[in-house]
Amino acid sequence: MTTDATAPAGASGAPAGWTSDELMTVNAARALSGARTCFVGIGLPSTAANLARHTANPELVLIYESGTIGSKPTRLPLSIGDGELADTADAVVSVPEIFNYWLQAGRIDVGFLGAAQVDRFANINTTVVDRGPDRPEGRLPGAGGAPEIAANCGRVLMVLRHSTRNFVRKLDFTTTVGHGAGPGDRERLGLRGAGPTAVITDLGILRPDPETAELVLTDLHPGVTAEQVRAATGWDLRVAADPVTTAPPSEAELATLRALKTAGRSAA
Amino acid sequence: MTTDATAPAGASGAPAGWTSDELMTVNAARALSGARTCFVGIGLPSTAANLARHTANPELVLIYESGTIGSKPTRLPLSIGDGELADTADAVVSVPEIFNYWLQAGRIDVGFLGAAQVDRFANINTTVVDRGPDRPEGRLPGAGGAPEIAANCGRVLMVLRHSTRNFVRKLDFTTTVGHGAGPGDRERLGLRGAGPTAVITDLGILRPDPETAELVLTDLHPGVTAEQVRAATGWDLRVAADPVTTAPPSEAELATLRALKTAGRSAA
Amino acid sequence: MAEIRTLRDAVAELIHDGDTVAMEGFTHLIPFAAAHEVIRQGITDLTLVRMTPDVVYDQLIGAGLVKKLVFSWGGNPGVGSLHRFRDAVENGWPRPLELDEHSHAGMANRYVAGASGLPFAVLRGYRGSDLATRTDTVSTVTCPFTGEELAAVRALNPDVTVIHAQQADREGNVQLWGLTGVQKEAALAAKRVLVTVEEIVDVLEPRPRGIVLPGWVVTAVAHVPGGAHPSYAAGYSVRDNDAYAAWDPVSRDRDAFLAWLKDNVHDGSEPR
Amino acid sequence: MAEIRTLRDAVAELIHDGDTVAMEGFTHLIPFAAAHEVIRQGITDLTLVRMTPDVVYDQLIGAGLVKKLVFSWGGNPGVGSLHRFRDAVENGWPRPLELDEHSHAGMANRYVAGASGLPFAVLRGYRGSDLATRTDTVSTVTCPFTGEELAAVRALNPDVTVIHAQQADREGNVQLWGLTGVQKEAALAAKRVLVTVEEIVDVLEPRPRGIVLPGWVVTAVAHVPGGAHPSYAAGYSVRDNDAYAAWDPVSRDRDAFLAWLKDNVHDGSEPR
Repeated sequence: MTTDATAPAGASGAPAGWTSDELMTVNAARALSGARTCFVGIGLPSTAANLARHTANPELVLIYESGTIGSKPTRLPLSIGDGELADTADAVVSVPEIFNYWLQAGRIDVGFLGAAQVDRFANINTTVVDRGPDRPEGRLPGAGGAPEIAANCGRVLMVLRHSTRNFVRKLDFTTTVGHGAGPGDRERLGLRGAGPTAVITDLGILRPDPETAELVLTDLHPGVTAEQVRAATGWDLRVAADPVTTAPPSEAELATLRALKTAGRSAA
Repeated sequence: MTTDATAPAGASGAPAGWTSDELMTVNAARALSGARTCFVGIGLPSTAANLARHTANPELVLIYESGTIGSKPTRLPLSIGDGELADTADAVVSVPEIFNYWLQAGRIDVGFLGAAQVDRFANINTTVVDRGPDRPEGRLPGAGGAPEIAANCGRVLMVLRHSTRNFVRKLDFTTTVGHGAGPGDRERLGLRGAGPTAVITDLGILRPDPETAELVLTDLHPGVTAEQVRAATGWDLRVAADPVTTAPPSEAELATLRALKTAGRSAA
Repeated sequence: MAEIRTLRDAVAELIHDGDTVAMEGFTHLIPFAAAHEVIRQGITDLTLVRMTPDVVYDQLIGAGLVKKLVFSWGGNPGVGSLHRFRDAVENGWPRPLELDEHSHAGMANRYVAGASGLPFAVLRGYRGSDLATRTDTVSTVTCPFTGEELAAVRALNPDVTVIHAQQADREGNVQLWGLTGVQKEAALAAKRVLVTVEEIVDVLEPRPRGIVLPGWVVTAVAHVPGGAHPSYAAGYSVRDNDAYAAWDPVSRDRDAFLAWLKDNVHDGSEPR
Repeated sequence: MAEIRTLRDAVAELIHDGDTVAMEGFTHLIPFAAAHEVIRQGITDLTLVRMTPDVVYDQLIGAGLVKKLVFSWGGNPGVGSLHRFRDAVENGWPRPLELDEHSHAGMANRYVAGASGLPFAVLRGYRGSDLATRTDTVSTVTCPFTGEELAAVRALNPDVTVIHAQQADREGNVQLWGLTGVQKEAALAAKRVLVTVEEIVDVLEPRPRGIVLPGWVVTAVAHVPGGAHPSYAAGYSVRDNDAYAAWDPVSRDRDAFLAWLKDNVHDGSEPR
């Protein structure tokens, strides 16, 4: 459902169509506007961050956990170890250094994460899923850099596809703390920064309520209804009084995103 | 008294003469025979270690606290930051790395130290000296790398000129632990390695008694008597039953040492 | 100084049944050829350590040689799951797999502690995460100056660390460059170090973004051009993305995996 | 990105009375010119931090600008004592000098902790030494896994770190190479960073044994060729050993020092 949805051919100079994944990525890139530095997870976050550097935020400093600082790839990196990340970087450092001197020291503005499961307080599970009493736990890839990215950046953005499988009432395992059990929990746990400030999906954008820290649907992508989003969410999702509709992808955004993806693929 | 003493012109191919400092340095270099790696203090230890690499131990790996591993200088480095140390090294690392990954991890065979004051257990003071009740403490340079060099190398060599001012009954301050208060103290304090195994001076060589860990005069340089050494020592120095006389500097040793020093000076 | 050996001899001499083995390389310079030699020699009951198990550990796990995995992220980068890893964890096939699971920051610092001769490392990490509930190698320490509580992770000191590098000289000094990951720490933390290299050169010229491991901290060097395939070796080869993608269907199926193992590792024509 | 300023403006803007200032450079790349500008501007009541105070801090101490010194080895390398340092410590001239004294390993790790955003660092050090009796920035921690007691040192986080580097580009990215000492840690531990450079270039080409500080962690860059004189600047100048030797008689005598200060710093013709 997520990747194949396309918008109708646009009028008034809008592109002829886009996928819901493109909507998600374009909005994720826009969320990086104004950031100076971004610690980039591989996959969807990397696509969005690279798009941002070619559109909303050309000065954005991309930092990858493989040790590259200020990478300026001309195509999407195929993995976190892509040589292009190193070749185009301002500095390349060891993995311990990137985590200790750069991330842990609190000098990165935005941490950009994907997730397998998210709960209403933007906590993340990427470790194991409960598949019922008669079946063994299902194995996910594990924590990677996420716990410390979420703990040490100025704020956290998340990008993932929207479904009841991903947006769950209760996490089977808390790999990475977003807002914990609610307001004050980050401070109590000694976590730096504001934590997750936006969860960008293929349907819209959720942001934490300033009072309760619970995720609220604040933005809908063009053509998506609040009911659709609520149906794709595993808890009783709150909807902002007057959710805004995100601007459709511009021609430049779409063209850039597609060019980045094509370049990435052809380099394979 | 120390630097001007010269031996009589030698017969049988021995060099025409040498200074007591040269005797000290040549013997210090010989003490590095068989070592694979040496963490080198600047000054007398550096002179001796470089001489060793050109005579007794060509494969010796010199490690300096400025971050150079496997330096192969052709002249004496003028300071620990001498570019030649870096240019000729197998690897150059940061100062934190040299102390943490290389020294602290216990991978260096020999630590080679100088000292301002030494006591009978080869403990070192390089911090302050007591100059009497009416005068302020006299200031020495401080610890530098010595406490951790002595704590983490396989064994420790020391080289310094012999006088009652340097070889004292009681240290005014313990900067660096050699054998502490005697046998078992290194283990009790959690210090690795054998600690100081030889103190090489311009008069002879002191080594710890295997039973008591107290320094004993085991070697006399040519022409020096045990009484001279005892008179230059601030405690009642024990003398081995039959102290050996060190071999006089060979022509090759002296020529190499002088060439290293000349090269060092002319490069200034 | 390190001895220069064949891969077959070096693996036989350095790696033994029951060892704790770290094969490192953060996506770049992954020592695939050495891992395949371990499979051919059937060295078993291994505790494998690696931040990102990747396809290389999927193969060792599927071959039934691994009793425990110490790691922080186990996926096929850019493709999906590691199905042999999942099959072992979820179904115990071909044998159960014990896990010691960390975050990247925790694993990196465990190697740092190991390389530094310290029993543990301190970091701002694991706070509020359930990770600490499943391992006994995460704890806490209190700062004696500020009273702040921080995470402590136990040092990692593998019996053997295996890495792939671009170059060694004839004395066994090794240079790698580009993304050098956690390789220096993993090597310096280990009792024995095996390095496979693309090339043996007369003189190692210092490279920008290069790190050097002196021969006296390396136990053995083996000349294995292409030894990181299908991962990258900057300056020598790019990633074989097709091989990573092709791994997915192979690893999803036990029989397909066993056939792959026979054809490509046991009966293959890899450099040894 | 870092701003490119004159040395005079950068010092005036970044360094204030009462600041804790680290000027680092382990014998190589010592930021002498910046220190002299501090003297000219009379910025005072400083806490100075540096592993090896060297001649550069002897000058600042003699000028009466320093109330406290945090250090591990205070000598004139290859020459002898730092007499202005000794005069301040022993006789309180021109003002008393408070000391916080460590070993090199301790100081290096204090910077590491500062750069890492940790309140302290752990090391095998200080055991049996009297050093710990004279400072409140050394303590102990117990390993939660092994029970071993280790030294803990408090993090250093200077208000300002000043270093000298070979090159910067116009965005303020900085590269230094050769012996890079503890400069990265000292810079990353500080709230503000001033870098004087030999040269400003259009493109920073990565150098062997080079480290890069991105412009966004540098507050200001000043173009000061020869700014490390009389210390080394690899690739640009060698050490002026005569100047180090000549410092000895100057620093032994208060009047000779004051005359030197007037002639060479206040009325001198150094780049500003």
